[in-house]
Amino acid sequence: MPQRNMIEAIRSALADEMAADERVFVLGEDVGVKGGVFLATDGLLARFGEDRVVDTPIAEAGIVGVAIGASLHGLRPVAEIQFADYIHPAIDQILNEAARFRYRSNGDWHCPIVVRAPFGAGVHGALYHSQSTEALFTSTPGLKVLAPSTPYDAKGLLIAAIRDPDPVVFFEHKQLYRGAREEVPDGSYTVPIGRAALRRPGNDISLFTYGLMAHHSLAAAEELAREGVDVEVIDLRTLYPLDHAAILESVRKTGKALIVHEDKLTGGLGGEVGALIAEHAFEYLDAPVRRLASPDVHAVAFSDVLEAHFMLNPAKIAAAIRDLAAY
Amino acid sequence: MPQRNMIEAIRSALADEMAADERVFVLGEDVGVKGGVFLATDGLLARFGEDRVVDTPIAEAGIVGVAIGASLHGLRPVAEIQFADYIHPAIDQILNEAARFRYRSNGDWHCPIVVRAPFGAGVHGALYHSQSTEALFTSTPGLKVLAPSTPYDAKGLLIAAIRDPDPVVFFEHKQLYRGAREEVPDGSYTVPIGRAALRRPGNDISLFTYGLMAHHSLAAAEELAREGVDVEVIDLRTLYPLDHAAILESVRKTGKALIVHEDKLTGGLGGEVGALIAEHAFEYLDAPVRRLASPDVHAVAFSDVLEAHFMLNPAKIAAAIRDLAAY
Amino acid sequence: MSDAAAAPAPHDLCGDHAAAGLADAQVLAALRGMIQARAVDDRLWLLSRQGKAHFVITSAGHEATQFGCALAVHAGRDYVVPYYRDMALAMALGQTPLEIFLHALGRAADPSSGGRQMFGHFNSRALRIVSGSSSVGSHPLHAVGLAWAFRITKERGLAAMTLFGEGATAEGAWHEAISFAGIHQLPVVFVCENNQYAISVPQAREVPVPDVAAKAAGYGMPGVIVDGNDLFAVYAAARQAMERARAGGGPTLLECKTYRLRPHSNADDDRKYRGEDEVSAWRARDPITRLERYALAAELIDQTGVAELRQAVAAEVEQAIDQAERAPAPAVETLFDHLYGAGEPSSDQ
Amino acid sequence: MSDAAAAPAPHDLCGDHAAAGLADAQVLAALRGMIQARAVDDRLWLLSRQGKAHFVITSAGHEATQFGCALAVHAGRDYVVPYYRDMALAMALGQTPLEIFLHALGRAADPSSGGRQMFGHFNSRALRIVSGSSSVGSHPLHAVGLAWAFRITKERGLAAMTLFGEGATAEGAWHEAISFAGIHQLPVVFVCENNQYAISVPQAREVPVPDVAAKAAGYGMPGVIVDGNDLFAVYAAARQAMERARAGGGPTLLECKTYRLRPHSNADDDRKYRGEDEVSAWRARDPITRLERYALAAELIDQTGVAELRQAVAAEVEQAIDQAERAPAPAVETLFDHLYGAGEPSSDQ
Ligand SMILES: Cc1ncc(C[n+]2csc(CCOP(=O)(O)OP(=O)(O)O)c2C)c(N)n1
Ligand SMILES: Cc1ncc(C[n+]2csc(CCOP(=O)(O)OP(=O)(O)O)c2C)c(N)n1
Ligand SMILES: [Mg+2]
Ligand SMILES: [Mg+2]
Repeated sequence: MPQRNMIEAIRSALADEMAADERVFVLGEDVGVKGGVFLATDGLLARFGEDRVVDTPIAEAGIVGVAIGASLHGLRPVAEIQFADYIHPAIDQILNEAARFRYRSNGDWHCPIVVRAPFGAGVHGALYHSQSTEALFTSTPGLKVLAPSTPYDAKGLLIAAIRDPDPVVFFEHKQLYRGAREEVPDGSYTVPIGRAALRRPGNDISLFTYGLMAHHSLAAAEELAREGVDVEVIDLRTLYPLDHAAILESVRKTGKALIVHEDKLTGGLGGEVGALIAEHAFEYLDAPVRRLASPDVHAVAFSDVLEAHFMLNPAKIAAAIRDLAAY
Repeated sequence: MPQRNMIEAIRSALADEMAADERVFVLGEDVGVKGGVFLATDGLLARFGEDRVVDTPIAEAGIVGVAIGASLHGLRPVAEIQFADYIHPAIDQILNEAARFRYRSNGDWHCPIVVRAPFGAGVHGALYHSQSTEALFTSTPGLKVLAPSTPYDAKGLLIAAIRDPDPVVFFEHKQLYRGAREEVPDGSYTVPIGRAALRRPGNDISLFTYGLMAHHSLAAAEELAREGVDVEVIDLRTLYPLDHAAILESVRKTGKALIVHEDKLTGGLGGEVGALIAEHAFEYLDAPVRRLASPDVHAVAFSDVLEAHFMLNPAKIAAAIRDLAAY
Repeated sequence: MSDAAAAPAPHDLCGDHAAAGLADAQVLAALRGMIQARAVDDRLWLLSRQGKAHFVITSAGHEATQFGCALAVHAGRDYVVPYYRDMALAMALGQTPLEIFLHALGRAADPSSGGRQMFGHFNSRALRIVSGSSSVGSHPLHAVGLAWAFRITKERGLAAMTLFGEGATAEGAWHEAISFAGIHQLPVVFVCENNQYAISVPQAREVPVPDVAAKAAGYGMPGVIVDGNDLFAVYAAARQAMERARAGGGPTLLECKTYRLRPHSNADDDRKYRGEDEVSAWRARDPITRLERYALAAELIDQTGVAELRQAVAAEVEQAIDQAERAPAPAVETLFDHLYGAGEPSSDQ
Repeated sequence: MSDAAAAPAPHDLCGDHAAAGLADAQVLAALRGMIQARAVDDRLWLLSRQGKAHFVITSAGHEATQFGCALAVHAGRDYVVPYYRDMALAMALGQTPLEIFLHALGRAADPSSGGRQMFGHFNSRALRIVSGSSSVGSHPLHAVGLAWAFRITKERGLAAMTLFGEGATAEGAWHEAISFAGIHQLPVVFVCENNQYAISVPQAREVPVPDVAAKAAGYGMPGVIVDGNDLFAVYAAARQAMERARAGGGPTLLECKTYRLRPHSNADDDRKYRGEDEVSAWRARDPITRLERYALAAELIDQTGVAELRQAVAAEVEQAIDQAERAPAPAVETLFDHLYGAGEPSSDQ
């Protein structure tokens, strides 16, 4: 089976779905001739032509709004927002329009669109090319929010998102694009939306995470294993709606929960996960529900020194696990 | 002392600050001749003139962006977004611009703006005149987010917001505008930003809430008092940054926490508050941290019947308290 | 057409209906439809005063604009992406008084939203009237996206029409929509119902130019101005624009100069921002009166015919209200319907 | 000026500097400044290849536009709201090579952001250069807001200039900014540095009209086109616009037609979207070469003088790099500085 890194997996998902289904098309800034600033759409223009690989003006509300309109006629648009930091001008179209079309028309219309957005820090992107903006989207019914951490999941979840009858916001961590390759099949397959992935079973602590932090968390878990702490690592993958069953089942087993994300602490997804656990697995808890996240500052700064200080890493995660294990 | 309802209190805050400080001005759709769709700015045009009471085009990013620009020259703009449902087009200006100016310029510039927005349901506003959109703003450092529940607080917090050196988003619940009057002094005074208000001391359960739900929660607490359950009601008032000390101190006393808000359950502010408690007051908890919120649907529907089914009310809150008390 | 806009004759329509391309029967049907729309509008205000309709937003005064545009649409084939002001348009396209009242009263059978949206959010998949939010200026993008879809599906001979107030042209999303349509010369007709106010804000404070149509110059498409209270002028311009769009000739910005004869909504008091003089000057140019006089003068109908028509309409409207009032409210369980497509996870517990 | 834009002479500037209102010394200073800006630009690319500068974004090719505009600004009095492309502008207004390198290397002494922002976010409160985000099109609103502030404070004789690419004119926020300025005829000069690409996307896919200046018609202000590689043409037009703005005559949209001579940034490979032919045709119109030839022809300087000047600049630049490289990084604790104003609650624990 072919080995692919995440950007190749995404490109392969797009190409396979576009080949299999003429309703699928991509649009966004620089997605055509250039093939996307991260090359996610490289080669698609030559293969599928200008009507289905659309270089748009710099207008994020426009990109999503046009995608919505096309989806009403039965198409399956995949919009690229160049960086998650620039998704803000499109928020009205995503939250007030796409997410509500089905509900407000009592089922007459629906918006099967996907909005892809590279997110995350650690690539010298500073304040405006590093943001984790997922928390802006994880409180709106009608929407689904995904954040894969592996090439296999990226392809399978993206295909599931394209086929999904409802709008999906799809966050791709930039640091993972050129990360490790793994086996990613040619041709279409799906990974189910709404299900977390058990990345490492364990009995002592449940660690919930997603994106780049899934990797750092696994590394930390291995380190802790050597110290005799058996950490269960759960990659949430779908950030909205959350996989409540997977979260609660794990905590009921281990009795301890740590949530790790790259987004800022306050207002990040960890609040929802933590509150969920504190409400529905309370009787099983034998320690405080801990969160480890980036500090409450405006994404990462440019200076190497500040960036390193800002970012979570396996060592910081290991320290948090150690601390919780010692409770 | 004069009695004022909330809209009068807000009008009085604006008029007093504009009279006292020539740098203060208001801008927004229909704020001039009409005096605002809720009459918050009624009379200001006649008193302060067109330069300081600005009827803007329908352009929310524009309203906030112009406010930001003016604030850089030392002015103190108070922008009105006609409904919180329409704040989305301005999100980029609020989160990516206003909130980051100070940080990104290493202290060279700052944005002392206030963005006022009427929010909340129960006035037949349906999907697009009822939303609680505060959760979109409670994860961005640099910003402050307020939601007063009383006329006195509304005036004092609004004046504090205008004088604050940083951007403040100020949510006003529409159902409270014409609610009960209370004593609200003429002239300027401030209520401190960042401090929750103890509305009702109690020993059995801590109830955290804000906005309209502060009133419904107090009504429920009175009902429960008659049943022998002593509920402490804390009105958060400042939603970001949260008053951690007040929250934790109360839970450490009562051992039980219920968070009540009108916003949807998932992704609402209750997650952050719940997680905070589960992390920092865990040892004191003798029951699950409970949240009571609107259901995870797209704000309230128009039909009276659906609206009534959707809305929280004192009876639903009382039931949740009763349930938690019985744990 | 631009002459007409410059100095609209208060009582006469420009040209004749045959020249505009309308048959006698179409004129009479339009007259009946416009009278019906106004009657429905009038009754909605009454329902509001009775506390039965929580929200009313008017199309009174805009009927010629909306019927003229609707007549240029191949209903059920062309897409229409309207705004809250477009009740008369929805009726011209096929919504009945009963359907309008079911919507206004939030009944289960409301075809626009099943009782979910406030009045003014007209929707019908069958008629290809696209559901809108209340957010001003957010919807023209959907018309543009539909037009892009036609390009992909290679469907020819259909177009999308989207309507909005002059106030909406200040929104960023409006700009992004019309700009995209101009770049790709898409089959979209942008109709501005310029009633000179955005709630209380007069045009000079909303728009930097005297004619909204002047904006077209920056978007690579023609800008056309018509007297929006003249059914024939609107129809001729809208038909030309739609035909051009369907034929692959690209988009048009069509500005219909008109006036809202009632307050913005039942929550508005328009005396605060416009004088009775101004309103009565425009009442004298009421598009329905003008069409009625024309029909009489052209002997398409006589006074008795008009009286009968008005009576018949009034009876229909009363019956529709009656039926709507008796219609059941949505069941509470429906609050959770249609959050997601079938078989998909839902976040409600 | 529009003739010049239609067919820019590759080697000659239009008119002479005296006619444009520039003294000999100003021309020489501009020449020196432009050479210096280009030298800094060149060295940044080298630093990037050496792995020392993580991000480089170029102003190469835009120097005449940026110096011409800067010369029309009363630095420290008028506000300038630039974008990431405006390094030469920042230098023309007073930022030194050392300050530029401190910014590029993210050092503590970076005057633009203290090492927080990526390169390209030029800022100086003293020079009234306003800090920007990277979000295309979001900043012209701040210039408009500043101009509104002048109205309130009743300060006369100052203006705000904001600069952006032609791609930015597609953003909704851009539209809302220029629209507001047009409605109120505010003292703002909108400068479009039209380099014909938004990263890889050619103008025809970004903008619905051949000239960005044509958009001005919809905003109630003049649209002016100049050859952006001609310092004198840019300066004359920018000065006229700024003077008009300062005198209360309202805003202008000034389009400077130019070309970026390097890839968009060090992350871009421009060979994918534009041919070497096109690039070399524009290299032949390099604004610095053109100004240099003019200065030689006008005998403001001789070949030896130019050689000396280039040498002096090169030495300065090397020294600035040296100094910047030795400058300390920000202390890690500063990560938490300036989240909120003094004495205010902060949400970090
Ligand atoms: C995004 C947004 N901002 C503000 C409003 C509030 N609002 C509703 S209608 C209206 C005026 C619209 O004026 P115009 O576009 O001219 O249409 P008209 O009502 O005059 O037909 C405003 C400001 C809204 N619905 N949406
Ligand atoms: C809101 C937003 N969307 C997308 C981007 C990514 N981006 C950075 S520069 C650029 C092209 C800008 O083109 P133009 O405005 O013509 O300026 P130029 O770079 O050509 O000078 C894009 C798309 C961004 N920075 N901000
Ligand atoms: Mg209007
Ligand atoms: Mg460009």
